[in-house]
Formats: sequence, structure tokens, C-alpha cells
Amino acid sequence: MKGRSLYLDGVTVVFDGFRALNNLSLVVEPGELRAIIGPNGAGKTTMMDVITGKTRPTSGTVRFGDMDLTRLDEPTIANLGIGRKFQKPTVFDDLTVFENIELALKAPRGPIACIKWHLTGEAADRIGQVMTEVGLVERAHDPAGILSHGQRQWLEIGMLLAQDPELLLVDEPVAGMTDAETEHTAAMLVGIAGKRSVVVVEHDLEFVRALGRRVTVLHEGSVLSEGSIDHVQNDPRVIEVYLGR
Amino acid sequence: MSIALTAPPPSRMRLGIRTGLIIAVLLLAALPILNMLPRDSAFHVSDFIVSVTGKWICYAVLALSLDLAWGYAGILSLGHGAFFALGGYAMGMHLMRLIGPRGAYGHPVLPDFMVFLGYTELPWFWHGFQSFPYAMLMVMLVPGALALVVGFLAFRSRITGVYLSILTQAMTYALMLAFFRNDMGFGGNNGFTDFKELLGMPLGTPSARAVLFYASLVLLVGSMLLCAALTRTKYGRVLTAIRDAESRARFLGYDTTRHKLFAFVLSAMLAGLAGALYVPQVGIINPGEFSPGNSIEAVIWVAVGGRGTLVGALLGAFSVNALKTWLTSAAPDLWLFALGGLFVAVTLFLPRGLIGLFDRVKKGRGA
Amino acid sequence: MRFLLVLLLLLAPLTGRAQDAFSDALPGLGGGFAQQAEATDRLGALGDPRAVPILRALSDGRLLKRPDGTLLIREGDRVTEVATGAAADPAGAEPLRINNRVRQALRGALGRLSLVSPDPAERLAAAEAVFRSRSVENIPLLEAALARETLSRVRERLELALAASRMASPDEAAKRAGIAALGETSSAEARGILLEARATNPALAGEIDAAIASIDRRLTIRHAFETLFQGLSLGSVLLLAALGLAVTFGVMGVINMAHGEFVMLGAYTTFVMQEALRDIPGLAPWSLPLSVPAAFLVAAACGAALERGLIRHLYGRPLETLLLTFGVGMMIQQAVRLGFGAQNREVSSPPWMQGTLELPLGVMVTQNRLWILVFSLAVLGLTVAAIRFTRFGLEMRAVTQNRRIASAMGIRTGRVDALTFAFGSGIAGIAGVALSQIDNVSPNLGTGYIIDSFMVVVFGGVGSLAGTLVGAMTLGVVNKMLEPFAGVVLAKVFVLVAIMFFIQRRPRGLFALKGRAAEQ
Amino acid sequence: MTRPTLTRRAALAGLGAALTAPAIRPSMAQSAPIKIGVLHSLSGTMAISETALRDTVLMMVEYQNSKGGLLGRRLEAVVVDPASNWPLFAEKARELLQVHKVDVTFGCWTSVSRKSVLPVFEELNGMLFYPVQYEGEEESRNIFYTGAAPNQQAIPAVEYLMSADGGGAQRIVLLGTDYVYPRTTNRILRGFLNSKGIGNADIMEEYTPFGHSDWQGIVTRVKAFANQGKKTAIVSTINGDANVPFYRELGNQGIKAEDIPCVAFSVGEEELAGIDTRPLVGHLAAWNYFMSVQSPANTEFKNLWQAYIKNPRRVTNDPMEATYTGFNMWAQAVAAARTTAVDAVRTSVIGQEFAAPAGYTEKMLPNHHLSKPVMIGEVQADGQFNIVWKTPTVVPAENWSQFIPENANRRRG
Repeated sequence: MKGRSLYLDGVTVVFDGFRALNNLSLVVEPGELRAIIGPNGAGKTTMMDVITGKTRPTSGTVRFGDMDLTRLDEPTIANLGIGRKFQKPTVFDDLTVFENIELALKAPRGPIACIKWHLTGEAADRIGQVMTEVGLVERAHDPAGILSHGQRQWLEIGMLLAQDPELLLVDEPVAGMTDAETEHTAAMLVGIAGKRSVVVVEHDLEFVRALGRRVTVLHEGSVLSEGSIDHVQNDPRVIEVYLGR
Repeated sequence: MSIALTAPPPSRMRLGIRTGLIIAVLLLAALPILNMLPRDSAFHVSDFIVSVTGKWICYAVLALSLDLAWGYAGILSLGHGAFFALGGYAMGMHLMRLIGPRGAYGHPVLPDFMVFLGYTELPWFWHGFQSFPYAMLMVMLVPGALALVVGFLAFRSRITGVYLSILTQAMTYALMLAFFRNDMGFGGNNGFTDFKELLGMPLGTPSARAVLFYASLVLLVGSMLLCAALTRTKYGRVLTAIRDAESRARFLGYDTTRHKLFAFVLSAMLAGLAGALYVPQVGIINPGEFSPGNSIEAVIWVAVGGRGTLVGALLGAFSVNALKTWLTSAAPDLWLFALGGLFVAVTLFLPRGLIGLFDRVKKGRGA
Repeated sequence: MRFLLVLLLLLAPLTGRAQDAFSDALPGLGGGFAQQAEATDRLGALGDPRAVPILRALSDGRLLKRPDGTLLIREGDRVTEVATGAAADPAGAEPLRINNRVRQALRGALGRLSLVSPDPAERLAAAEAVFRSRSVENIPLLEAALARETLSRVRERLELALAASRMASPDEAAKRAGIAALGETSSAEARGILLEARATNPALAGEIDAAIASIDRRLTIRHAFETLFQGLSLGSVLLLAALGLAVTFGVMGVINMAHGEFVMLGAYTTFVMQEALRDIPGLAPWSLPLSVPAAFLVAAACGAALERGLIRHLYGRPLETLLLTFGVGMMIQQAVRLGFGAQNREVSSPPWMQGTLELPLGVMVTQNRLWILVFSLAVLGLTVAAIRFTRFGLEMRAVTQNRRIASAMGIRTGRVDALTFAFGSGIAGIAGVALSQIDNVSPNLGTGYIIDSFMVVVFGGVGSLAGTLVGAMTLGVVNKMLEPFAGVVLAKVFVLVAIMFFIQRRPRGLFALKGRAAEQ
Repeated sequence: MTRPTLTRRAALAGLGAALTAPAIRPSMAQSAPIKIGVLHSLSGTMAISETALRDTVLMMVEYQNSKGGLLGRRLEAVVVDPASNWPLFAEKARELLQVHKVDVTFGCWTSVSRKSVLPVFEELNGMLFYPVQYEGEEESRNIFYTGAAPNQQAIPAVEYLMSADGGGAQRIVLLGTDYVYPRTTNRILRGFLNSKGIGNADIMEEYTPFGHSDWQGIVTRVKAFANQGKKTAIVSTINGDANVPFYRELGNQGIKAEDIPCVAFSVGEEELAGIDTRPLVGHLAAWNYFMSVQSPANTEFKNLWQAYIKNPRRVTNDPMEATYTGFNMWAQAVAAARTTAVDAVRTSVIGQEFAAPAGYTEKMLPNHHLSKPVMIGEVQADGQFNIVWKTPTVVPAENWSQFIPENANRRRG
């Protein structure tokens, strides 16, 4: 797979005079797994919104390969191969687990295509594979609305996998998970990286440490520090931001 | 793995509904035949019942179309009556052109209202309506085009929920005001009446009533099958997904504007067809059909029946209208209390409508 | 008729020669419409002040005629004979009826006769009446009146009346003076007089045209201001109707389709107050102001009942609330129809809300509209104050912004919800008091305002009272500006379509809350 | 027994309601009552006008029964509510005729409601008495029109305005609600005015929607139009609810009847009951009946009404009188025909004469319209009308106006 890199340069987002992102620059190479940490209000979610087209930057460039993401809307960006998992798991409650993954499965997305679409054996296999991967085979025909919190997180990750994206944006994937689940998730994300680029936003430093990759610290909308987990943990500015108040 | 490969088995509930529907359709289909029986027969059904049921069938199609937009795609249109009325007007224009020189003033081309309002020639948009295929095309195209424009602008700007409802309400209100103007060339407040024939068949005869009744029934069954088939495809699931979490669907790569637009336009066309069959049966179309209250009532039929189920829309349209027909005669001063009370009770106690009630009772029994 | 003649003959020796003409004219008042008009003209020309009470009585329907033709005059409970002044028995006497022709004559005659009245208000009215009746004979009267008159506003009117009367004079110079004086005004009536004169005086056409052009310049400005006022007035009605909705919908997110019915209840409260206070002398004139708190309370109580009884079960489901309140609206409307009847109810306007007020530049504004404009701004001010500066307002804002935290801080959110909804409904009730002054008090009153109200709130920006104000006023003014060109209906349709397009551009309205908070 | 599932029953529920309805069909006993259909809106926008007509019919039914009914049979009213909804009018008309099998129907107010039920009455050969003044241009063998045709209201009123007594108007403002009655009436009036030498430059015509409430702009424009040096008058065909705000604006902008008289064709005692009439004294209305008419028949009518309604504030008006007259003519025709059968009564109604409360003997003409007197009344401070002019004799109705040129080549029969 010929990978594309994600490239943010000088991105600024202003809401009503408040600078949610301030001249943020960041590069994620193909196949890289990048963790992003930062205190509340550091601009992590806004950064994801900008990449996925939900929010238009006030100024700056956002590119994926040679595509200018600031001109595209969410579905187009998603179809370019950028998948996103939300902080609060959002799945389609009225649909079953199977159907949720079916919708995420890479396929033509237009209305007519959806009407004509029928479940091929290949597609069913792929859905089964994803459900196995996230451990939800048993619940295939249960509506997603009745799943537990952890299962919903898994389902959403499964949907992300079914989308077969080139770049995954994962927002706090282990919030509310048990330790075992957290470990499993970390392992899985590491496994995914390499084939695809992954950006993980997380509070949980232990989890970030478990990932063991390059870390970016955001603060007040711009990059405060970048490097290995040990490097950033010893960075006085980071200590100041995390502990100083 | 096999469990994942198969689609879920149809529930007993669904089968029950299907049988019920088939019986209901057969019973409906029998009405015009029973109407032909001698008057003193115990099974004789009066013209009134046939004509009023024909009207309800058209309402049921309107409810169905609304359920597709609201129950599945989450577009609560408070202006669906406008599509219904536009379809009706297109059909009305055809019927007016068919009157020809049989009008009171004997003008070969102009309808009566144009003659006494002093028109000297037919306005341009009236041309072509003498042809039945053209009129039928317009019955679907005009509501469809309006839905396309309004829907495109609204969905593109991410106008959803309450805002969309108010917007569509304003749409039908503006149309009502516009159609009330006599200068528009649509007969103003009086609209169109005094139709003579359709497809060479004189209106107001039992056979014409039966033909229109069956045409409506065919439309109803056809729309039901279409909607049911559509909602069972992946497209139906995409609509449900959009309804429940639109932004999630967008991040999955679904261009929700296009999907909603498709459903909305289709729904508007169905409503237009319903309106087109409604007009020759009630014998009048006028701007009152655009009144916002009518559209809200249609939403209430769906809510009473149970939204997002298709069958609920039919159930609601038939039961509320039957109740209204009965009460406006049985309790002319009090029927608004009964109907208003029903709406309140259903929203409070039956959030899933009558269908939900049956469901609950059934579950209660099974347990 | 013969009897009358005999009566006149009997009376004649008792009165002098000047009084002969007076007494001769009197019986004509009891004749047919044409005779009445003629007799009135004669009495006016005589200039005898004794005619004033008689003509007033005829104008007010207090002049009675016995079957034998005797004219009687009623003053309160006292009935006297016109000719003798002796007390008389009104039994069998019928009040004399008049028509517009007689009314016109009466106005001219009374005007002429009261030019010398000691009451300045009467003189002003007289000048106005003479201006309208304009005849050559008035010229000397007006000149005499002007010589005595000291009050400038009465002088102004008298001069105008003089100018108008001069137009009827055969004297060229007098006409020229008249044209010049009329040309100085910004009065549409003066323009009418000039136009009329133009047809009969081709020699003066040039001067008349110049005078008309000069009036037209001022009239254009005046009309611009009047259109602006009318737009603001329409805006104030929209504002009143929408303000309650801006609270219940804008702040609480509840779609209340019964909002219009609360407005209607407010109007009916005004009616009930008027009837209840009708026979209480001290309070009767105050029934309208007193209706404001009463309507607020009635509508607020209904609102609170609706919220506590029904709506609170549906929070977070705005669309269901919409359907529920639609049903409630149907029931309220029918209940009022059964209780009060389907017919319109009469709510009369107090004197200070009737008539027209003349502002500088000759701009005419109707008093009731002006009051409603002022009233709507006052209600807006109070609403803003209640939300900004009271404890209740603080709690309301807290609950709106974060229900859970507000609750954790000890705010009883249920009570705040009920109060907020009652508050919004109460404002709707107040709107009903104002609408009772310009619209029908009927069960359908509210239906006509509900959609406009929603449009105002959405256009202005949900949750922003400033937006509601600007939205309402903009819609009002734009509507009135379009009206002369497009007609009433199309103007409204254009405005609706424009709003629909505007909402596409700015889904959150004029005064949108921006940023993250607004995204939810 | 196989138990049907509940869902199946659910699907049948709507249908069930439809099927049980025929069971209501009455069994014809020997002295079955004569059924009188009452088809007036009791809710919605038209309830404001139509409820009084419902009451009038009910009053007449009660009164007729107190006199021993008709043909020895009792009268029974069947009241339905078509709710100001025009298709519902057609449905209810069919229900009255087919389900309740009424012998005669009194109903409708607006033209559109009449147009909506007309095909039903023709198809099922029913009989409808329509009591409201209307635009004419219609004729149906199943409808009897007891209100005025345009020549019995509009044209005499305008003639009056142009006369010396009426003020000698030379410029006319035609204000109306935008629907067929004002449009047609104004077209007829324009033809009439042109024939009297008033050109189109001296005619202003403007239409407003139903329930229009903001009259500021229009009244201002009327004032401007009136100040062009010619005596101006307003002819109002404004309907229903819109009148109250219109007259309020007229009063507040100081338009006095002496300067610009306004004659209305749709404003009667009932409408004035909702307005403070003191500023409006002298404005006019043209009708065929006023409550203030002095005649023994009117005294009887008003007494009957008060005895029935028991509310001194409730007034009588022209459409009520037309309902009353129509009912009496129908009753006379039934008595004469000795049956309620529609065809027999139809022939027997024509030529019936009745001493109407208007103070004249009115007659049902072969064109199904009445000959009626025309009266012009001035508004008084007490909300009543002072009759300032009336025709010396009754005027026969011309439902096809001579001022509409197309009527020349109208198909007859």
C-alpha cells in the first residue's frame, strides 16, 4: 500500500475570539502510530474536527498526501481513507452489530448503490472477520443500543476496521475500559499501525506508554513538546502544564 | 461463523403484520363489490363508505410517504401537505382542461373561473395539462422538484430537527398564501371543482368511484411494497443510521445530504401521487390543502400509528380519519376535544404509537 | 304640516325679526334628509349661537320628533321643547335619524358656529371642519377668527382653512394667496383641493403645479416616515407575539404550538376584565391597563399547568412536544369557542388609544399602534430585566446551560422549568391584551400568529432576545416596504421565501450563538 | 377457535370502523321524522359566522315541531361539523344524504364550500338551501339560493354612493378579500361603473388574504387615492375576521363617513357586535334585511330568536333571515306538495311567497333565487343599522350578471 502522510501546517481555529488551535503544525508519516496527549482544552478534539472536515480552520493548511482537506466535506474525507472514532462511542443503536459493521464496510456509498447492494459471501466473511476481531460475534443480531459501554467501544473500533482506512483517528479509546481491555486495545492499535497510520488522542499516560511510540503534547492549541514518552515526561514545560496548576 | 452469515429470521410479529395487511387489503378490495349488492342486502356497503374509504386510502399513502421521511430518514416535514396538494393541483389542472366547452360559459379552452376573472388566454403553465401522461408526470415532478430544491438547500446547510420542521411549515404556509391569490391562475380560494371526466370516464358515477378506489388501493399497495422493499435494503439501514446519528454516518463516508434528499424527493412524489388520486374522489382541490394544520395532522396520523414501522402509518391514517369522520357527526361540538385528547394521550403514553401498544401487549402475554 | 305653520305663526310675534329666520329654519331639521341638510346650512349661515346645542343634539341623535312634528331635545334625563324651552314629555317621540349628507352639513355649520367658542379644542375642531367644508362665505368668519386667535396651533389650522376657502372664491388674488398658503403645507388634503382647483382654473395651472410639486416633496418624506412607522408597528406586533415563544422555544427548546392559544386567552382575559369592571365607575377606564397583569397571570397559570401536567414528561423530545401542544391548542380553542361563543367579542379602546397623532413633518401615526409599539418595547425590556437581574432569571439561565450541575447546586430544576414556561406563556398572554386592540377577539385569534412567531424567533436567532427584536422589526419594515409594489399577499410570501433562504445561509439566525456551545 | 393475533386486529381496526358505520342506518318506522341536515362549520375559521345559522335552523326545527311538525311528522335536525374544511364539506354532504338520508339540507357560507358540495347534491339529487349573498354565475337544480345575487346588493349600493344622498362619489375604491365573491362582484361593479362614466383611472382595486389584520398601509393608500380632488367612496367586500382590524384602522386613521364613506357587503349586525362602532357611525352596509327593519314579520322573527337563544346580546342578521325565509318556504312547499320527496318539493318551492322579516313579500323564482328588497343602512353607535335607503319593491335576482360580457354566449339550460 502506497501510504500518504498527514500534514498540518500553521492551523489556527478561532471561535468567538477564543483560539482553539493556535498555529498548530504536525506531520504523521504513513504507517506511523502517534499518540497525542494534552490537558483539557488543549485542542485535541478540535484538531480531529479540522482533519475530518467538521470544522474549517481560520487559517493554515491541512493536507493528506496531495489532497487539501480544508476544502472537502466529511463524507469525502472519510472516503479518502480517514476513519474516526469518537470520544463518546457513537454507533447506530437501532441497527444490529452486524448491520453497523455492514454499513461501515468499504463499498460504494451513494443511495442507488446502497439500494442495489446485496450481501455477498465475501462481504459477509469480512463482517464476520471484523466481528471476531472485536469479539462481538455472539451479539451479531443484537441491536447496538443494548450493548455495554465497552462493547460499544469495540463495535466502533470494528466499524473503523471495516472501513479499511489509511489513517485512523482515535479519540480516547480506552475511557471506561478495564485494565485488561485497555491492554488488549493497545496491542490491537499497535497491530494496526504499520499497515495504516494511527493517531490516538488519550489522557491515560499508562496507555500511551503501553503504545510505546512517538508522543505529541498539545497545549493551548499548539505543540508543546514532541518525542518519546520518556522525553516528554521529563520535559519541564510539560511538567509545568500538567502539574503546575 | 454461520451465525454471522445469515440475516436475522423474520419475527413472528412481522409475519403477523403481513397476514393482517393482506386481509385488510382484501377487505378493502371487497368494498366496491359489496357496494354493487342490492341496497337491502345485509352486506351492502353505501356509496358514502366507499367514497370515504377511498379518501382515507389516499391519506394512508400520504402517511406512508411521511413515515419514509420522518420514521426512517428522521426528516420531520411539517409541509408534506404541500406535496400532496401540488400533486392534487396537477391532477386538478388536467381535470379542468378535460371539462373543455362543457363549462358554464361554454368557452372552448378556458376554465370557468378564468372566464369570469377576465382571462383571455390560457397561462403558459396550463399548457400540456390536457394530456394525461403529461399531467401524471407533473403530479410527480412538481412535488419532487420542490422537495429537491428545499431539501437540497436545507440538508446542505445541515438544517435538522425542529428547524427543518419550521422551515417546511413556512414552505407550505407560503404556498398556501400564494395559491390563495387569484392572480396566480389557480382559481384562488375556490380552487378547482365541477370536474366532469377522467380518461373518458364520467366522474361521480359508482363505476368511476370504484375505478378510482382501486387505483388508490393499487397505489397504496404499491407504495407499501416499495417502501417496505426500500427500507429492507442497505439503503433503509443507512437512513436509519442517519436518523439516529447523522454526523457518525457522515464520518463513515455517507454523503447524508444525498441520501436524505433521495428519500425526501421520493416521499414527496408519493405524496403527490396520493394527492392526485384524492382530488377526483373528493371533487375539489383548493389552497386550504396547503394549510399548515393539515400537514401537522398527517404527522399525527403517523405518530398515532407508530412511526418508523410503515404499518403504523397506515393504521394511524385509517384510525384517526375514521374517528374524525365519526365524531364530526356524532359529537359536532366536542370532537376537537376527543381528537386533541387522543394526540396528547398518544404522545404521552404511547411514544411508539398503536403499533407499540400491540407490541407491548404481545410481549406481556408472551412473558 | 299645516299644524307646523300654525305653530310658527303663533310663535312669530314672540320673537324678533332676526329670530324669525332662526325659527323658520328649525322645523326643517325634522324633515327628510335633504330638508335637514338645507335647514342645517341655513342655521349655520345665521351665525346664531343658539343653534349650536340643537345641531349637536341632531348630530348625537338626541333630537326627537313627536308624531305631531314638535321637536324635542334631550339633555341627559331632561327633555325640553326646542322652540319654547319648556319641559316636555318624550312619550311617543322618536329620535331623528340623519345620513352622511346631513352629517356633512352639520359639520360645516357647527364648525362655523364654534369658531368663536371659548374652548380651544372646539376651535381647533371647528377650523378643521371649516377646512373640509370650504365655502366663500367662511372667508370673513375665518378672518375675524384669525384676528382674535392667539394660540399658534389653532392659528395654523385657521390659516389653512382660510386658504382652502379662498380657493372657492371668485377673486383671482384671493385664489393666488390660497394656492401659496396650501403649497406650504405637507397635507394630502391640501393637495386634493389644489388638484380640484386645477381643473377649473386653467389660468392658474402653473402656480398650482408648483404648489403641488412642493407638497409632493414633503409628502414623499412623510410617506417614507409613515411606512417606517407602519413597518415598526407590524414589527412590534410580531415582537409581542414572538417574545413568549423566544422564551419557551429559545430558552427551553420547547416547541409550543399552543402558544397562539395563550395569546388568545390573553385577549379573552381583556374582554372578561372589561365586562367585570364595566359597572365599577372608578375602575372601568382602567380595565385595559389592569388586563395586562390579569392576562399574564391567566396565561402563566395555564402555561404552568401545561408544563407540569404534560410537557415535562417529554423533555428532550421537542418534536413530540410539538404534536402534544398541537392537540392541546385544539382543545383550548374549542373550549373557548364553547365557553364564549364562536363570534367575535368586542373589546373597546380607551380614548387615549383612539385617533391619530400628528408628529413633525405632518407624519401621522395612529395612537393605538404607537402605544402598542411602546408597550412591546416595554415588555421586551421587562423580559430582559427579569432574565438578567432576578434570582429566577439566574436560575433559569443556569438550568438552560447545564441542568445537571444546576441541580447539583440545589436549584430545583423542575420548579424553574415550570416558572420559565409560565413566564413565556404569560408574555404570550400580555401580547393578547395588545392584540385585542387591533385584531378580532375570537377563538381563532392565535392561529394567525403562530407561524409568523416561529419565523421571527428562528430568523432572529434562537435564544437571543436581541435577535427576536431585530428580527421582528426587520420583518415588519421589509413587509411594509414591499407591500405597495407587490400587494399584501405577495409581500408576505416574498418575506417568507427570503427567510427560508436566509436560514439556509445562516442556519442559526441573525444573532447566532457561535462556537462549540452552539454545535450541540 | 383460532385466535387472531393482535397485530392483525390492529391492521383491521381502521377498516372495522368503516364497516360498522352502515349499522347506524336508521330503520324507517311509520311516522319516521323528517330529517333536516345542517351543514355549517362549527369549528375552524368559518365557525364565527356559521354557528349562528346552525342555531337558526335548530330554532326553526323546534318552532315547527311546536306547531305540530309537518305532514303530521316530527322534524329532526342532523347537525354535522364540516370544520371549515372544503373537502370535508363534500364528505359530510354525502354522509347527510346517504347515511342520514336527510330530506333537505340548510348549509354552507363560503362559495367554495357550496362549490364543493354542489356535485354531491346533484349526483344524489339532494336539496340544499344556501342562505348567503354570493357572486352569482351559478345555477343548480338542487340548490336554492336565498341570499342576494349581485344585482340585489352590490349595484344598488354603488348607485346610492353616486347619488346626492350618498355623497355623490366619483372615485371608487374596491377593497376585497382575495376570493371569488369579491373578485366577481368587483368585476361586475367595474363594468357598471364604466357604463356610468367612471373610468378605470378613478377605480382602485386591492385584495388582501383571509384574516388580514394589518391594514395600515392600505388605509393610507386609500387616503392618498381619495385626495385627488374627487369625492371618493370605498366599496368593501372584505370577508369575516378581517373586518374588525379594518374598521379599527379606518376609525383610528380618522376616515369619517362624511369624507370617505365605506359601504360593505359582508358586514352585518353579527360582525359589528365585535367592534366598537362609535368611530364608524355613518359607514354603510347594503343588505336585504337589517335587524332594525320595522315590520310585524321581523318582530315575530326577533321574538322567536330571543326565545330560543335567551341572550339579549345575540343579534339577527341577513343570512339568518335568509335561512329563516328559506326554511319557511321549504315548509310551505312541503305542505303544498304533501311530501318531502325532493323532486316534488323542488317544483312546489318555485313560486312560493313568504312575508319575510325584511318587510316585503319575497318570492322564489324559477331560477332558484329570491326576489328581495335592497336596503342600505348606516352604522349607528349602538351597533345597529339605520336604514337610509331601500327599494320601493322587491328586485328579482339575476344570477347571471349582464355586466359580465361572457354571459352573452353562455350555454343555457
